[in-house]
This record gives sequence, structure tokens and C-alpha cells, in this order.
Amino acid sequence: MKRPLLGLLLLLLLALPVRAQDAFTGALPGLAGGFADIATAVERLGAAGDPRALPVLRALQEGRLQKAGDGRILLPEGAGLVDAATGQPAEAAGAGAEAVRLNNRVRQALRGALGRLQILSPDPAERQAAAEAVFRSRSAENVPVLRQALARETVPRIRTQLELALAASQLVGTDEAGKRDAVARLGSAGTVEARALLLEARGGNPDLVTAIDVSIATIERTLSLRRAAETLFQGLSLGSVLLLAALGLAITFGVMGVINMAHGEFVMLGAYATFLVQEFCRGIPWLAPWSLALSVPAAFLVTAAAGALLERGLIRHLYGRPLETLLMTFGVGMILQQAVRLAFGAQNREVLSPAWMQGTLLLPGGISVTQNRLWIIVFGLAVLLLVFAAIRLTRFGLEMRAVVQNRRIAATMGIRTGRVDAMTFAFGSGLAGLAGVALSQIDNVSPNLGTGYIIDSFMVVVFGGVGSLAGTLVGAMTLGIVNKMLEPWAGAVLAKVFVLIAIMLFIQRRPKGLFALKGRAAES
Amino acid sequence: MSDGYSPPLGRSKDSSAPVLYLDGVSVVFDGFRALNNLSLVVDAGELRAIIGPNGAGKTTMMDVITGKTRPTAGVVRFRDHDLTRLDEATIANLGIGRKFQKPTVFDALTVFENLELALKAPRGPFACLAWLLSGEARRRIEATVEEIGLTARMHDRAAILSHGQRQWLEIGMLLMQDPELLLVDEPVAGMTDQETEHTAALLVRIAGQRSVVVVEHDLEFVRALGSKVTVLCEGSMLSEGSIDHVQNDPRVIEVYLGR
Amino acid sequence: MSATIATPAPGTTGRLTIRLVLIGAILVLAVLPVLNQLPAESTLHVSDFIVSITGKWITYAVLALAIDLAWGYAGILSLGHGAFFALGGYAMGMHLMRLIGPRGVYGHPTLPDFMVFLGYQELPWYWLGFEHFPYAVLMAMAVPGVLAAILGFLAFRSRITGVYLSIITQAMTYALMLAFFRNDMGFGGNNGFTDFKELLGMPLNTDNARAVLFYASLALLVVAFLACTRITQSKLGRVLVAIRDAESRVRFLGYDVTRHKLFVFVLSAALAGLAGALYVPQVGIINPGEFSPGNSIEAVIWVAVGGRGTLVGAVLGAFSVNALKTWLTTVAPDLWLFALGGLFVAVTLFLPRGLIGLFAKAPK
Amino acid sequence: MSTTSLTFTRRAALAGLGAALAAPAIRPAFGQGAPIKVGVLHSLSGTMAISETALRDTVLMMVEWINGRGGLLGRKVEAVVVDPASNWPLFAEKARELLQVHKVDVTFGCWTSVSRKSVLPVFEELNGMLFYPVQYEGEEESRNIFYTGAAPNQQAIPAVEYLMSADGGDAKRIALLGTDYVYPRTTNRILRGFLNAKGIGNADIMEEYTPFGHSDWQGIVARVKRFASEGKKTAIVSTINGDANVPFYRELGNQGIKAEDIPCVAFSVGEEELAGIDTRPLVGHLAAWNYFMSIKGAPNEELLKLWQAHIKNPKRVTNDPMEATYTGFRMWTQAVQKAGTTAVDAVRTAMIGQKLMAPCGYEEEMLANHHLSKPVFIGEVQADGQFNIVWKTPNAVKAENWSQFIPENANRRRG
Repeated sequence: MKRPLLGLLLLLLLALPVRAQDAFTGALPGLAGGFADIATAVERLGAAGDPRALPVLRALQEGRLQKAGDGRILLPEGAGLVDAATGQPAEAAGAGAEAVRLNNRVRQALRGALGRLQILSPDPAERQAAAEAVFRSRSAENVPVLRQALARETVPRIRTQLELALAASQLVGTDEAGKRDAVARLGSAGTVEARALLLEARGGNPDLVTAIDVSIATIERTLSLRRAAETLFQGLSLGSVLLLAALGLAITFGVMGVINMAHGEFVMLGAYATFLVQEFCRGIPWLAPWSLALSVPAAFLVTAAAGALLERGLIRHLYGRPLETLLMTFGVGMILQQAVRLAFGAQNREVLSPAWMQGTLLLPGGISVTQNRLWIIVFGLAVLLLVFAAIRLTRFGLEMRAVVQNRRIAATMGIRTGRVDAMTFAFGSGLAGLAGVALSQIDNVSPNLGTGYIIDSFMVVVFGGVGSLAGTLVGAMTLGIVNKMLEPWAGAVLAKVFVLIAIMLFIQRRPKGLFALKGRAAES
Repeated sequence: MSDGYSPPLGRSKDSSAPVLYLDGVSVVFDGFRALNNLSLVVDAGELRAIIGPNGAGKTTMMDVITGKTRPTAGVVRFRDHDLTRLDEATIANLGIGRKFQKPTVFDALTVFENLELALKAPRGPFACLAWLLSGEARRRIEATVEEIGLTARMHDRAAILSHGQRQWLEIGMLLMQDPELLLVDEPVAGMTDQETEHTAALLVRIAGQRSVVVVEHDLEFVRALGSKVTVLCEGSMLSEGSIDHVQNDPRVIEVYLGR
Repeated sequence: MSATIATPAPGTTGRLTIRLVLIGAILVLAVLPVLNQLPAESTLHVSDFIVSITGKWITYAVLALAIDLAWGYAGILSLGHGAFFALGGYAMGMHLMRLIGPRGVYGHPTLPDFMVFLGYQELPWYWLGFEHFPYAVLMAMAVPGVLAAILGFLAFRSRITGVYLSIITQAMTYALMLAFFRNDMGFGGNNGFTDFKELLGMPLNTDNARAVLFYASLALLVVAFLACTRITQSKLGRVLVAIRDAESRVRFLGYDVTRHKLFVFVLSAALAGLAGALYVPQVGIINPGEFSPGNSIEAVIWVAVGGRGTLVGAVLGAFSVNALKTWLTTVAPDLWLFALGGLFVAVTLFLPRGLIGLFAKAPK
Repeated sequence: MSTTSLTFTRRAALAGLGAALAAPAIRPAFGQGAPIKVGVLHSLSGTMAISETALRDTVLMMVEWINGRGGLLGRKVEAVVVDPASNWPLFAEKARELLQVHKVDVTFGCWTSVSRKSVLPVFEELNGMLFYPVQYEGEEESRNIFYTGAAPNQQAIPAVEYLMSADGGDAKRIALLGTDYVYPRTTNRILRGFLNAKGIGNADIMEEYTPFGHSDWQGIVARVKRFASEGKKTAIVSTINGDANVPFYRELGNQGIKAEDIPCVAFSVGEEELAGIDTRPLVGHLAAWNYFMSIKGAPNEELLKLWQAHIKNPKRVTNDPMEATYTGFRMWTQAVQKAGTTAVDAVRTAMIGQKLMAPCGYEEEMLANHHLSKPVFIGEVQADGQFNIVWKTPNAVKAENWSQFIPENANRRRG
């Protein structure tokens, strides 16, 4: 790390083969040592800038790099292995060879080294990642290579990232003017990472303290706005989960007046259906990427069928006795939970997220949102629209509304009310299954999955106004956002307790909820 | 009327002042005007019949008087009390009794117990817990049971009574409440002619001591009451007067009788 | 004739037999701790396990009575009675914790171990007074009672009935559970209170203490049963039934329904609290799990299984469901939930009047 | 009204129940050849079933194992399984039932601290013997319990020391995230004392608790990110329990918290928990245990072979509490053989000093404080859901159940 800058510059610009070979082959044996040796070797390989280092480091990152019993480093190539130092096939290397292992320290060094080596890569995505890696590795030695990269770079996004990386590297260097410049530039970046760098530098640079504080204040202003936006997103995300969990209840409870305490278990069934679809698709390569999409209809059908069975088999005998229905479905819930536990085991089941649902999406303004939650918000709203359409636009929706409004007259008009009841309940149950698909992406897929959501869902429906889809939407989102706004100062538990108390008080004021149905019809 | 029934004591009656006074009462549900600027005055001891087509606002008017529904606008007074501010129980205790269109009695209780609950007595939970049936109270209940013709069924649960018997039981409960104003919603629906006659006679007898407002469709019955008649239509008063007067009122004929 | 006026459904003979059955059952229960003292070889010997578990069931039976009074008679289906039970339990638990004194792990003279641990310097104000037994008993009734009064007043005044009330009470017990789980509340968090040493000078975990607690519970059950019978057979009981069946009609008769419901709800909550207070020293632990909504629903189901609106049914249900549960969790540890869940389904479906409906004529 | 049948039913219910429960108690005392009874007190339903069912299976596997070797003292070993259903008072009831009705000779059971606290008075009153196989907060010592999981000094402190070492990433700021119950609270209190002693002030420690089964970690993970942006290398120490881990790790992965930047070391996340998570985004995050399934060596291979054969699933994982159950069971059989009886007092005496070459590859010894000496491993999560051991203690560490970092313990006798 203490090599003179000039030497490095020369090295990079002239790429003297002899010296590079020396540095590369000299660093290699370190990879066979302990974690500290490996980290040093990686740093040296990165600094050497030898093109041969790149495949070695990549193999190391992917866990494919081998070390032989005699300390040689072997690189997989095709079916066999080659000696990384000589490039010659390693014949009898198999014996005693084992993978070079990583720890976080090595990973950190690796990221920096790969970043430095890839920063001039022709692939923009690689350059972008490299610029980020160099930004994080914050080493003054990166300044020249960053300047070189900046001189060539044309993609604006990567330029911004490179400038930040340069600032970060300058900040830990010795050039006072460069540092001052870096402080100002990091201030305008407005990210937590920049703030971290500035705070880190604050202690070691007494004459820069004022400038740093100004920059930090600038960052704080940006961050506080961004945090508000992110809190809103978190609230919407929680709200969308509540919405999905409650939509089924909005049908079964809101429309039919059936208290289904096994609703949470239907959600759980939906999540297990997702798991089963995934396992089925796992063996069929072309189907595998579609497994989550396939889960949506599958989970709906499975839970809808379970719902229809429950309605026809049990619940219909208890119409007009909501309290008994409540107790009975509690028993059904117990049975379903234990049945799943015996069938699938008590352990969590792994439901993978597709790549497009992983990681963070950076929205304009630097607001970062997690992909899985973003998609769940979209999914929740889409399901809501579909429900709305199903009720308003389809024959089934019409019959359902007719039966709800006046069962006797509907029956005389030739509507088979029993069938409509079963379908309505199946529809609500199917929605619970859809909630299960969504929850499989953020929560445990275990037999207990549903129990955590049942009370919240009931509160959403009652708060929003029984029988009102708009109420369910507004109720869910309000609860989600209020919860997330309270959370930072009240803590996760108290926030929830406060929200529950607030709903209880609200219901006392407006027993019919936010979107109350008024008039005589609502009186009964 | 049997001896068991004794008129209430100590009730100061100013026979000239109206007992019930509605002025400009409107009730709006979701834009639908169930009552529209309705005014009605019932005097002490008066028997008043109210008729009108379905949806004329008869039941809503009862709801407003008994505190079930709050009027959107207007004045509702019972003697000196503003009924729009009081709840059902308080209004009932002021002396307004109501019989519902659909007979509502307590199925799980016997005829005797239904009447016992209605009997005018302290209504608080502790008073109910400490309540002991006095001989006087029992005599009053038994007298009423006789009055409504259910002596043989006194200890049967109300659930097993016939429709007519339930109507009678509810009227009996009204009597036990000893109200100053009785609101009677369709008392003879489902009754035989003989029962209807009997009921009319009973209501006429009651009026005089107290005010009675009867809502009914059965014009023969209304005629038998021989009282002043108010015709409601679309939430407002259409006509008022004797039965002959309203039956000849062209507006009434148009909206109601003529159809 | 007049003798039966106030007491309708079962005739005089029916009542007499019920009484005899009850007295017989109480005697059977009362003799259990005595049989426990017989030598273990004796065929009549009853193990400590039976005594302690029966003692626990008796407190459950009192809880069931409390629920039946509110649900079976006044139609108030509270899914929060587990919370009242637990609050009573916590009040007694606090007393028991105070009695540990310096015998705790850290030997602090006044603070319970968990407070020493969380860095409390002194007892929080709401712990003051719990060293006195009468105060603790009072609180075991008053805290649930006041909570029920507040909740009931708000709900009944707003005419929240039926399933809405059930959902609200369920939210109440859920909120309490979350709150009591927090260690910062000063109630021992998830662990709650355990490791009790003594009560009223008796070391717990002795046959003697078990017998005393057993008899105290039995006495509570008898007194509670008589009190509930008295209430349900009074005119108040008939008003409650009337409210259950046609609430608004009762209002038009001039009854202030809110007050009647509040009276019975508060009474029921206080009774549940007392049951909880006797439960805790017998099981040796109280923790927020008792607030879990499932517990409250289960307790309601005991009443449904036994037969609601009969009082006897509530007691029968509490004993039979819990006995079944104890038995099944041992003989069929993997399958007992099917049996219990199936029972709940079957009873609501086929025995709307509960087990008691198998024997008795239609109740009110 | 059939009152006779009512009477009959009530009496019959009680009597029948009494008979059912008391039946084993009426049998004569165990003679030679009567089976030795092992109680299994793990939740098979409710929230804890997710963790505890595997331990029930482990005990059943060991019972099969010992019977396969001719039993113990020439007698058959029989398991009595009950379901305390994640209900803490029910744990106490079932413990009493096992001891008094089934007369078990030893019990293996409990996972949560509260369940152990609930049964402790019962085991002490009836002089039973419980093997408790889960790492816990310490601050306890009962003559009727053998603790075969780790005490805090055998897990938490070495893990934090590792985080603060050069290899572990030189952490200078620690976020303590936990489920709000006694184990995390105590562990974090001990860690705070330890960190303070190491020069990390309270300003550099963040402590946050969440309820059981907490599923929405967005806010907390975002706050940790912010806490980590104060210019000092930050690490997370997680005592998050059970179900809450899946959503926590998903959020960690999705918010892009990489192990290189903010490593997270967990004390309650093992192979079983990881089985429900996609671990690819989590590679490099850490766990500290006294056993990992990936440990090489004959003792572990034996356990793996037994387990996967017993459970009939060649892919089924093992974890630390299972190893602790296995070790505890084997030590108990050794002690019974040494004592020549299953009588609790004799076995208790024989237990102290028992040694076993445990699957973790070290010889473990039962100490006089009823805890084991155990090695400590730090493992990094790998993409396949296993752990790559990146650090271990050179020797087995003796358990300190009374932590020196809790000031109130200063005037206590050391265990």
C-alpha cells in the first residue's frame, strides 16, 4: 500500500511486461495462505494491473480458484485446471487441491481490486460496478487510474460515479487542494455513503472541519427529504401487504358477513401453493423463471377450492349465526395449520425471489426502494382493480351483488343463490391465496404464516368500512403509513399498539368505519 | 277493562296543551327525503290514526319520535321535552310507548316475564337485580294478561305464540309501561276480524286516559276507531280530518285510495 | 304456580336434580386433595398432577362462567376475556414477585430479578402496594373491571354489537399482548413472572399450598356459580336475555341498555380477573402468551362446547375440553389439533346447544 | 331431563380421565427389565414447533440408537413424547405429568428461556432431570438441569471479538438487534459491558428490539444503514429469534447490505433457519455457534449418518441445538452406565466430569456448574445454505453461566 504513486503510474501507463510479471507471480503464492495473506495478495494483484490477474480474481470471487497441496494456485479453464502462474495445464493437481476460501476481509479487498482492474473495461455495466467498488474501497492509490478512467468516460451516470469515487479516493490522500475539492463534491452527492466518508475524514483533517460540516449539512437536507419519501414508501408497502391480506376478508366478511378465522390459514395455503409450483418448475428449466407468475393462478385456484369446500361443507349451515361461524372457522384454522405442518414439516420452506424482485431500485431523487416490496405494491393494486372489475363488470359480480342485496328476490329471478354463495366465498378465499403468493416473497413460508395477519386484516376491513373496497384500500394504506411514521420514535411494537388503540377509538366514533354505507340498508 | 288496571297516579295533565308537537321535521337518508317538513300535533287524550301509502314516512316518523332516528331538521317535542336530544330509553321513560309493525317480543321469555319487563318500575341494573315481584305487581300483570286474552298461556315462552297472540302480547307490554303516549304501528296486521274489532275497542278505551297514535292500512279498522285521521304522503302531511273528510279529499284519492 | 314464575325453563324437579348433580360434582372435586394424601400404593390415591391440573381447570371453569354470563345471557361475545384473566393473573403475579424479596438470584431487597437486570433503580409507581395481599386481590378485580368499563362504555354507547364487538375485544387483547411483550413495560416481558416462592406465608410447590389453592379455587367457583345463578334468575337476568335477543326493543321499553350491558361486562371481567389471580400461583407462571387472541377464543369455545346460556354448560365445557386437551397432547402429540379442531367444528355444527343440550331440555 | 346420565357423564369424565392419566402410576415400581423412560418436552405445534420438532426427532433418533446397541443397563429405552404446544404454562403442566404420571427418568426439552423458567420449579420440586440443549443467556444454575447449549461467553463474546478483529472487519460500531425477550436482552447487556470494556462507547452502540415473528423490517434496516454511515466501520449483532429471521435477512439482502460493508453476526440462525432463505444475497454474513453441520471429522459424520437415516432424507440439515441434544443424550447414557442406575441423584453425580468427543470435533466436558465446555466457531453463510468456518477457538471454552460483565454478579459466587 505504501508504494510510491509514481511507480504505479509508470506501471499502468507503460505496462512493462517484466515488472508486471514480477508483481503478478510474486503476489500469487499469497493466495494459498491464511485469510490475511490472501487479502494482501489480492490487493497486490489489483495494484499490479496485470491483465492475467482478472481471471484469477474472478475465479476467487466465484469460489472456483483452487490451491494445490504444494501451494500452486490453479485456475479452472474449460474442464481442467491451469497453473495460474505459468498458464500451463496442471496435470496431477487434483490431489490435495482445495478451493481458496473467502472471508469478508478478502471480499472487501477483492471488490477493490476487481474494481480497479475493471474500471477501463469496455462493458459499461462492469465499469459502473467497478466505479462503485472503487468508491467503497477508498484508497488514495486509485486517484491516477480514476483520472484516466474519467478522461475516457462518456456515459454520464458512470462519470458521476467515477467523480464520487475520485473524491472518495482524494479524501484519504495527501493532496490538500484535492481534499477540499472532494469535500465539496461529496456534499453535493447527498448519499449516506458520502456522509460516512465525510464523517470519517472529519477527525483526521482539523483544517477541513468547517468545509466538511457544510457538506454534511447539505447532505442532511437531501437525506431528510429522501427519508420522508422512503418512510412513505415503507408505509405504502406495509399498506399493500395489509391490503392483500384484507381484500379476501373484504369479500367474505364485508360482503357475505362471514367471519372466517381460517382466513390466515388460507393465506398460508397460498404461500405453500407458491412453494409447490416453484418445486414443480425447478425441474423444468424453461419453466423455472415463470414459477412465480404461475403461482398466482395456482394459489388462487387452490385456496378458492378450499374456500368453496369450506363454504359448501360447513359454513352454509351456519348462515345467520356469525359468532358460531367465527368459532367453527377457528377450529378449521387449527386443523389446516396442523395438516400443513404434518405434510410439509414445521420448518420454513424456501421460496426464491426471481432476479427482478431482488435488490434495490434507485428512483429519481436518489430514493431507493426495494424491488420485492415495489412489486408487491403493484400487485396489490392490480388485484384490487381486478376485484373491482369482477364485482362491477362480470355476471358473477352482478349475481353476487343481487344475492347480497336481496337473497329472496335474487332467487326468484333464477339466480342459484347457493352457488353464488360458494363462488363468492371461493373468490374471497382465492384472494387470500394471492396474498400468500405476495407474502412468500417477504415472510416465512411456515405453518404459522397466517396467524400474524388475521387480526390486522380484520382491523383494516372494519376501519375502512365493511363492504367497501375503497374503504379497504384507504384503510390499509392509512394504517400502513401511520404505522411507519410512528415507528421511528415509538418503536415497532408501540407503534402497532398505538395504531390498534386508535382504530378501536375510531370505531367507537364511527362504528361503520371510514366509508360507511349510509341509509336504511345499513341499519340492519 | 279489568279492575287490575289502575290509571297512573300523580300525572299532571293539562288537557288543553298538546302532548306531542312536531314542526317542520325532515329526515334525509343519502339524499332521500324520508320526511319532508312534516308537522303534527297530538293533544292529550287524543286518538289519532295515521294512514299513507308505503314509503310515506309513517315508520320514520315513529322512529323520530322514539329517538331511533335523529331528524335532519325540525322540532320534536313531548310536553316540555325536546325529543331530538334524548335516547330511546329516556324517551320511553318519559312516557312514550311503542308497538312495532313487526311484533317484537322476547322469545326466550314467557308471556308473564315479557310483561314483567315492561312493567313500570325502576330500570337500572341494580334495581333489576334487587327486584322482587310484589303482590300488587303480580296482580297488575295477571290483569293485563287477562286483558289481552293470554291467561292460559301465561307461562309459555313467547316463541311459541301465534302471530296474533304476539301482537296482543306487545300491546299488553305497552299497557304495562303505562305510557302517556302510545305509538301503535299496524296493530291488527294478521288478526282475525273479531280480534281486530276487539283491538279497536281496546284502543278507543285507552285513549282518553292517554294519547294514542295508530298507524294502519286497514281503513275499516281506522273507521272503527272513529278518530281524527292524518294522511301522509312522501314524507309530508297530505290531508287531515275525519275519515269521511279524508276519504273524499281528491288529493288523497289520487295518491292512495284511488289506486 | 307462583313459585315458578321467576324461574321459568327447568321445572322445580329439574332444578332440584341439577342442584344434586352440582353438589355431587363439587363433593367429588373437594375430596381430591384428601385422596392425594393417601399413600401412593392405595388404589384411591390421586397424584399431585391430578390435583394441580384440576385446580387449574377450576380456574378455567370460573373464566368460562364469566364468559357465559356475558355471552350466553347478554349476548356480548368478548374475544378478550383471556386478557381480563391475564390481567388478574398479572396482579397476583406482581404480589408473588414482591414476596420473593431478597431471595431472588441477585438478592436485591425489593426489585425483582428482571428489574435488577434491566437496570431499574426503584420500583415503578404502578408496582407500589402489591406487596399487600388484599391490594393485589383488589387489583386483580379492579384492573380488568376498569378496562372493561372503559371499553364497554365506549363500545356499548356507540352500539357496537355482535361480531364488531368481538373484533374490537380481540384487538384489545392483541394490543395488550404486544404491549406486555415489551420488556420496557416493567412486567417482565416475554418471560413474565416465574419462580414464585410463597403466598400468604405458605411456600408454594408443596402439597399443602396446592390443597389450599385448590380449595380457594373451588370456593370461588361455587360462589361465582351461585352469584351468576342469582343474577340470571333475577329480573336483571331476564333483561339481559331480552337484550341478547332484541336489544333495541329493550331500549323502547325504557331500559338503559348500555348500563345493563356495562354492569354485566364489568362483573364478568372482574370475575375473569379473579380466576386469573388464582390460576397464576397454581401454574407458577404468568406471561404475555396468556393475552394471545387464540387463548380467548379457546375459552369461548369451552362455553360453546358445554352449552352457552346455561352456566352449568360453561363449567362442563371448561372441564371437558381441557381434560381432552391434556389427554390428547400426550397420547396423540401430533394429531391432537385435528381432534380438538374437529370437536369445535362438530359442536358448532351439530350441537348448537352444546354438550348440555344432549341432556337438558331447551334452555332459554 | 336425563339427570342420571348427566351425573354419570361428569363423574365418568373425571374418573375416566383420572384412570387414563394415573394408569401408569399404578404399575409396580420398575424392576429389572422395565423400560427406561425418556421424556420429550418439545413443542410440536404453535410458534415454536418450527424449531423444536427437529429436537423431538433427535431425541427419538437417540432412543432408537441406544436401543439398537442393546439398550441401557440391559433395559429398553422408551420415549414419552408430549406436546406443550408453545404454551408456557402448559410446559409446566406437561413436565409434572412426565415426572409424576409417566415417571420418566430423564427429560430432554425446552427451547425458549421462558419455557425453561416455567418448568424449572417443577423439576426442582420433584427432583427430575432436564437436559436443555439451546444456547441461552446464562444467569441461572439449577441442580436439576444440565445445560448442553452455550453460555454467553461461549458464543456471543467470541463472536463480537471476531467482528472487532482485523479478520472480522475491524468493527468500531455495533448495532444490537434482537427479539424482545430475555435472551437477547441479557446477551446484549453482557455485550454492552464487554464493548464498553473494549473502549466502544454507548454512542457507538445501537440497540433495538422487535416482537416475536416481526415481519416488517424496512424501517429498522434503513435505520441500521444510517447508523452505519457515521464514518466508523459498523457491524450488526443479531439475537433475532426464529420466524423473524427470514423477513429480516430478505430485507437485509434487498436493501443491499453486503457482508463486506456491514457484516451481521447472528446467534440464533443455524442451518435449519437458513433452509427457508435464499442465501445467495447473504453470503459472508456470519453466525457464531458451537457446532456447524459443515464440520469435518468422524464424530460429525456419525451424527449426520444417524440423522439422515432416521429422518429418511439425505438432504436434511443438522444444527447446533441438535448436536447439543445428541451430546447431552450420549453423556447421559455414559453417566447412567457409570452410576449403574437411572436414579436422578446418582446420575447427577456421575454426569459431572463426563467427557465426549462431540460432533463439533472437540472433546466436551460436563462441568460442575452443569454446563459444558465447548469450542466456539464463527461461520460465514454460503450460497448453499451451509456455513464456512472462518474462525474457531483453539480449545473448548469453559462455560461461565454467571457473566462477569453483569455488575450484579460481582458479589455472587462464581459457578
